[in-house]
Amino acid sequence: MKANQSIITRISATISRVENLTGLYALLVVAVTVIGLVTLPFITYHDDQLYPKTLDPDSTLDPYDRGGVPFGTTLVKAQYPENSPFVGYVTAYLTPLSQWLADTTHHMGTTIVAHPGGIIDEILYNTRGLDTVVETSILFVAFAIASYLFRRDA
Amino acid sequence: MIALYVVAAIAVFAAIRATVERNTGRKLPYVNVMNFAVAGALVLLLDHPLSLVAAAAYFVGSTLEANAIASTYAGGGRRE
Amino acid sequence: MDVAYPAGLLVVAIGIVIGFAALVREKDDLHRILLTDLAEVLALVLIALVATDLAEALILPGLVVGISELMAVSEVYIAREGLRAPKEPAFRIEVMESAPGILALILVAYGIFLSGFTGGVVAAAGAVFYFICRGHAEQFELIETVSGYAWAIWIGAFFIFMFLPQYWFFAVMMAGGAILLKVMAKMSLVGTMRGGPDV
Amino acid sequence: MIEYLLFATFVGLLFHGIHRKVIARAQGRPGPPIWQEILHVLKFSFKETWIPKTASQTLFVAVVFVAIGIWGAALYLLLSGGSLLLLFGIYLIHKIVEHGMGLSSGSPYGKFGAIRSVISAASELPLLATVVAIYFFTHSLSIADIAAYQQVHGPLLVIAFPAAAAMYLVILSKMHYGPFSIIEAKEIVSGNMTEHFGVWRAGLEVGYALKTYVLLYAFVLLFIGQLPLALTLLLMLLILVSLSFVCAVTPMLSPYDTVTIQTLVTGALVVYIIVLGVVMG
Amino acid sequence: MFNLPTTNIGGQELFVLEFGDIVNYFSPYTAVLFVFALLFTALAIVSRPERQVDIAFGGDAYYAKEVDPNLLRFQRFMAIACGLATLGAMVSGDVFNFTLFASMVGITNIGIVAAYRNRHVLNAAFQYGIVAMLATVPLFGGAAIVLASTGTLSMWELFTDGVAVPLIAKAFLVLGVMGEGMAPFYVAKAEITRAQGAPFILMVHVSSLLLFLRVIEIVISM
Amino acid sequence: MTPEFILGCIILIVGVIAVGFPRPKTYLSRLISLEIPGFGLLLIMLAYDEMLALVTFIGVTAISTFVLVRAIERKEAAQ
Amino acid sequence: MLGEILHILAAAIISWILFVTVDILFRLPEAGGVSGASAVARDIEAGGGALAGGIMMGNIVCSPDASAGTLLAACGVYVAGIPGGLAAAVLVFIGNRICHDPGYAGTTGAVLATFVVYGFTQVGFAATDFIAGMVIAILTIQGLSHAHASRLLARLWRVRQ
Amino acid sequence: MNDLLAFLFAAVALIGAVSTYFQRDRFNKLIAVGITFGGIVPFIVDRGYLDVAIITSLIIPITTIIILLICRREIHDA
Repeated sequence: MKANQSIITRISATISRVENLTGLYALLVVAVTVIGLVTLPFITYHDDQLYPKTLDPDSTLDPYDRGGVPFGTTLVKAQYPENSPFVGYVTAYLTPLSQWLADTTHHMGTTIVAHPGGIIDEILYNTRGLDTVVETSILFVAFAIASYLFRRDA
Repeated sequence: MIALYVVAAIAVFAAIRATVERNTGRKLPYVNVMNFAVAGALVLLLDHPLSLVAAAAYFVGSTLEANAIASTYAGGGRRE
Repeated sequence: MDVAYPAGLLVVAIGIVIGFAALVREKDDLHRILLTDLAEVLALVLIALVATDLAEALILPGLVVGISELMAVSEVYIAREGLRAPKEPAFRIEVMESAPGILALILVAYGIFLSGFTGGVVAAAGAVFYFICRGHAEQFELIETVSGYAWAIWIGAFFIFMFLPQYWFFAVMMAGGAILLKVMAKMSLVGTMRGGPDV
Repeated sequence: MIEYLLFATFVGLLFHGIHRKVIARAQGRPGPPIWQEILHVLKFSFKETWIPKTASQTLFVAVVFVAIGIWGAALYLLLSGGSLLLLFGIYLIHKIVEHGMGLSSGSPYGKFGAIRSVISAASELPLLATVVAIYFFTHSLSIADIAAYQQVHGPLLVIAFPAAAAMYLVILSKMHYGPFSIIEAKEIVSGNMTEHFGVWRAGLEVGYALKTYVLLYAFVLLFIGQLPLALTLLLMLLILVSLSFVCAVTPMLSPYDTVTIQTLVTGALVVYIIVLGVVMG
Repeated sequence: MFNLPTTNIGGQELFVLEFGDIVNYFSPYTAVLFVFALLFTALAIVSRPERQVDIAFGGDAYYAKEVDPNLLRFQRFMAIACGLATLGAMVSGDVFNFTLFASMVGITNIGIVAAYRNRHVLNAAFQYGIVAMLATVPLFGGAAIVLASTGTLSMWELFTDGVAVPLIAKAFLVLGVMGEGMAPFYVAKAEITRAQGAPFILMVHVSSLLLFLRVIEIVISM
Repeated sequence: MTPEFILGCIILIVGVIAVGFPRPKTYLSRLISLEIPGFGLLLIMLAYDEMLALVTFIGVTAISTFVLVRAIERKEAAQ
Repeated sequence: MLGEILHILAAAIISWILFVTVDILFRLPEAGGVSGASAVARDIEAGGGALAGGIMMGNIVCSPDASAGTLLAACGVYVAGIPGGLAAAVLVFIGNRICHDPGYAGTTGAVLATFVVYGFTQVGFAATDFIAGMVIAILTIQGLSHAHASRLLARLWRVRQ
Repeated sequence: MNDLLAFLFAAVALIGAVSTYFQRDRFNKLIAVGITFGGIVPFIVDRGYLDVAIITSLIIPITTIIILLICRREIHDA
């Protein structure tokens, strides 16, 4: 690069190289974050959250015990409960196997809730199901790319 | 619960020794001591039959890790 | 909570500044891939700080998105550099003969029990480990077909939830099973991709 | 509506002619007559037309209709006082037309034109900054609301001068023969329009004429206010002539320099907006 | 019950589509963007790619490249996926859902160009992919800050006056979309454009521009 | 502010530094260092009792490590 | 307080004797079960230790042996009495298989230790004493001085031969 | 878990994390990662999530073994 080039030409030379792209983007993110650091004290945690957590260490479903009656109404603080008429049903439901686990063991809450049913499934499949649609599609697409490249080159 | 404090202190001691030691082969026994201590601590922290499984899983897992590191450090199994 | 959230944000912000500053200085492409993996972690911390069930439901898709993008980008990298699998004899240590069978069995069985995203990933970790250590018979088409059907089943489950909510129980089972299959099948492909196409 | 569309097309083509004439005079050449562009369109409409064999045929034809369609819609939008954001959107979609035009032909020149069009996509950024700056003052993006605001507070040209300057730059970067028109630079023949001839070219010229009319009209509407038609046309002509002078006396920039300049302008505007935000609370 | 709080930006809502907590909607603005996305997706489905003409330097020769049917099928699949993702992002009424669609656009964009064998194009696709992955940090991070500081992700709530969204969250969202769609960083895209397959390559631009337009609307409305 | 949270934050920062500026600067040392911020995230998730996310994260880390190993292995074989 | 410490020390000595005996009976110092064990032995020898002792220490590092059996059996007895100890033996057996260890030192050690620990719990010891004691015992072998520990083990190994 | 215990295990985890950064040898780095995890497991168990502790302590070694695939010992860095 010649010394007598104007600043504009020099910037142009930098941005015209694809290899510098990542660096430029990272620089931008750093700049925004540094500015964001200034505003950080003004960000407060909103106390009235959706799907809040309640922990009950004595429950066998800990940390996912959200109460409720199976096949009955369960209070789930969704954004639009009226759009999901059966909200809370999945949360309260335990399969026979997980019911048995819950009756016999303690400290297996995560396993029990991950088995079909439970609050996370409620959110992932029912109230925010569209997120999961998109997410599985992303997985689908990404692996389509990877396996196409893999099989073509191999 | 003096046992728990003893075990935790030994874990810290072993971790420090393992960090200070420079030779990889001699590091591993220290790490082994730490694994023993942590596995014991898991059971002492929570008195429940599943803790035994957790301790065993942790111990077997970390032993496996040490085994793999040592074997790779030795240059793999095939060359002997 | 009042203190923890700003403190956490501060930590993440410092992390972003450090991590991305490293990225600005980095010129090697493979190093850049490694640093993007770090960036994923920082994004997840930001979500985790919200600390509700919703946050957790957002982390699960975020995680899977991260790994799939990583997969695609690293494959593009390999294709661009024209890299080949190393020729020298595969690396062996003793535990690679003994451990995979038992560990993969435990993990896959546990993963199937868990179902859903978590189960899929746990089972896939077991399957990947098994494939790495043991080699494999190539069943690419079969695995892909399975995961394709799983995807379709999950979409079906979604529509049941949205339009026929009274059959929610059926939909939960469908969705849990389908996502398990889908995630596990896709991820285990990663394990089979180590050797050549028909090792 | 149809008659207004025809009128706008006619005026736009006439503006193109005037633009060429002014540039020529500024450079000491006689230049073509000002109705030359209208004649061009008529001539192209009756020439033999076909689609190149290498082209992606559907896309090749579709972009022409899209070009006319979006700018017709933009004109309707301006007249009906819709959302300014939509105008911005249409402006961005014009970019797609440019890309599609160059890429679909398969010609290397068209492709170069398209690539340059992609590079110069930063030209949209000043418009975005303009939109945001206007929103700061009017708290609405409906064009009718903005016009009403100016009735009360006076023209935005005075109040938000940097935004007006940015918008001016945007229009400049869409003018033919200007410092930013790298897409149709002569070293790549006609850039992305190289392979479009005959009726297709005529259609594109119509679309472009509408574009020029809409952009100038939008400038007047956004920064000066709702005026009688004759006065509006006069102001548009004045702006056009000033643009022509700029085009006549500046050399064409190298592709990446255009990006840099447009980005810098946007950056300056962003700083302006932030300062505005701080000052106005 | 669903009334769009801010009508002076995107207009009145026309049609609402409810998926549980995620309430998608069409306003004049998003409807227009939706139609555009639909139009170009349809174009990607129906049109065959062009055959690029290359000039051999040093002689007067030129030759037209043939279209590889495998490549064509793969690119078309990716372009359709990209179109669907764009459609979803245009009408999404939920911030996190929008960011997910945005990252899907990013990854399908990589896919459209990654299939091409040219090393320069692959390099551009790779750099683009890295940026798209980095962009998930501000994207998801922005959505997470929105959620933590307002307690909701639904745009219907966020667009009301009473809800104050932190500036950093907005900046992060814009930054994230810029990274996924590459909106002003067109350097990588210029290289990508060299690949064959105009209707599909065009999808890359359509998606990123529309995404950018949408995020601007969201950020201004919030 | 539970002990887990504080420890997680510290480990996260240490890990980010370790990955950002690894010593020695090789692919391998960076890959190994990547585990450390992962542990930081693990602890933060633990502090908020997000156990399903934690398990999923650990599983994904194993798989993504393999994806990276695959690329590094080929890159080193090519050199 | 003081009594508990004494108990722990006593338990440490008992478990030390137990696991060293079982390991030596099962010929652990003879050869490295896996290549990693030999590598550890080599490094310990280079650091001034004896080879046979080093091999045994390497084997302890690389696979659950009698010491691990003792620890887990004590844990098992602590949480669930005799059945717990036997369950620990099963877990150690699985661990041995995972770690490519053909021997049965760990399993045998676990079964033996179950009964020893259970026996001592009947006379006033707590199972926790044995957990801490076992950790102290392993510390003396693996964690204080490799050179001395390996020489000691090598001497014991010569006695066995 | 009281403060003293938390401090002790946190010390283990921190020693591991910091030494991962400062160790130069690849194997020593991996060992340090193992130490870090050793400091973290007690926290998981203390909160009562035993199933999570089991599954993580099985997967972490798998990750290490996967990394070991590219850790062949070369002659020059013995």
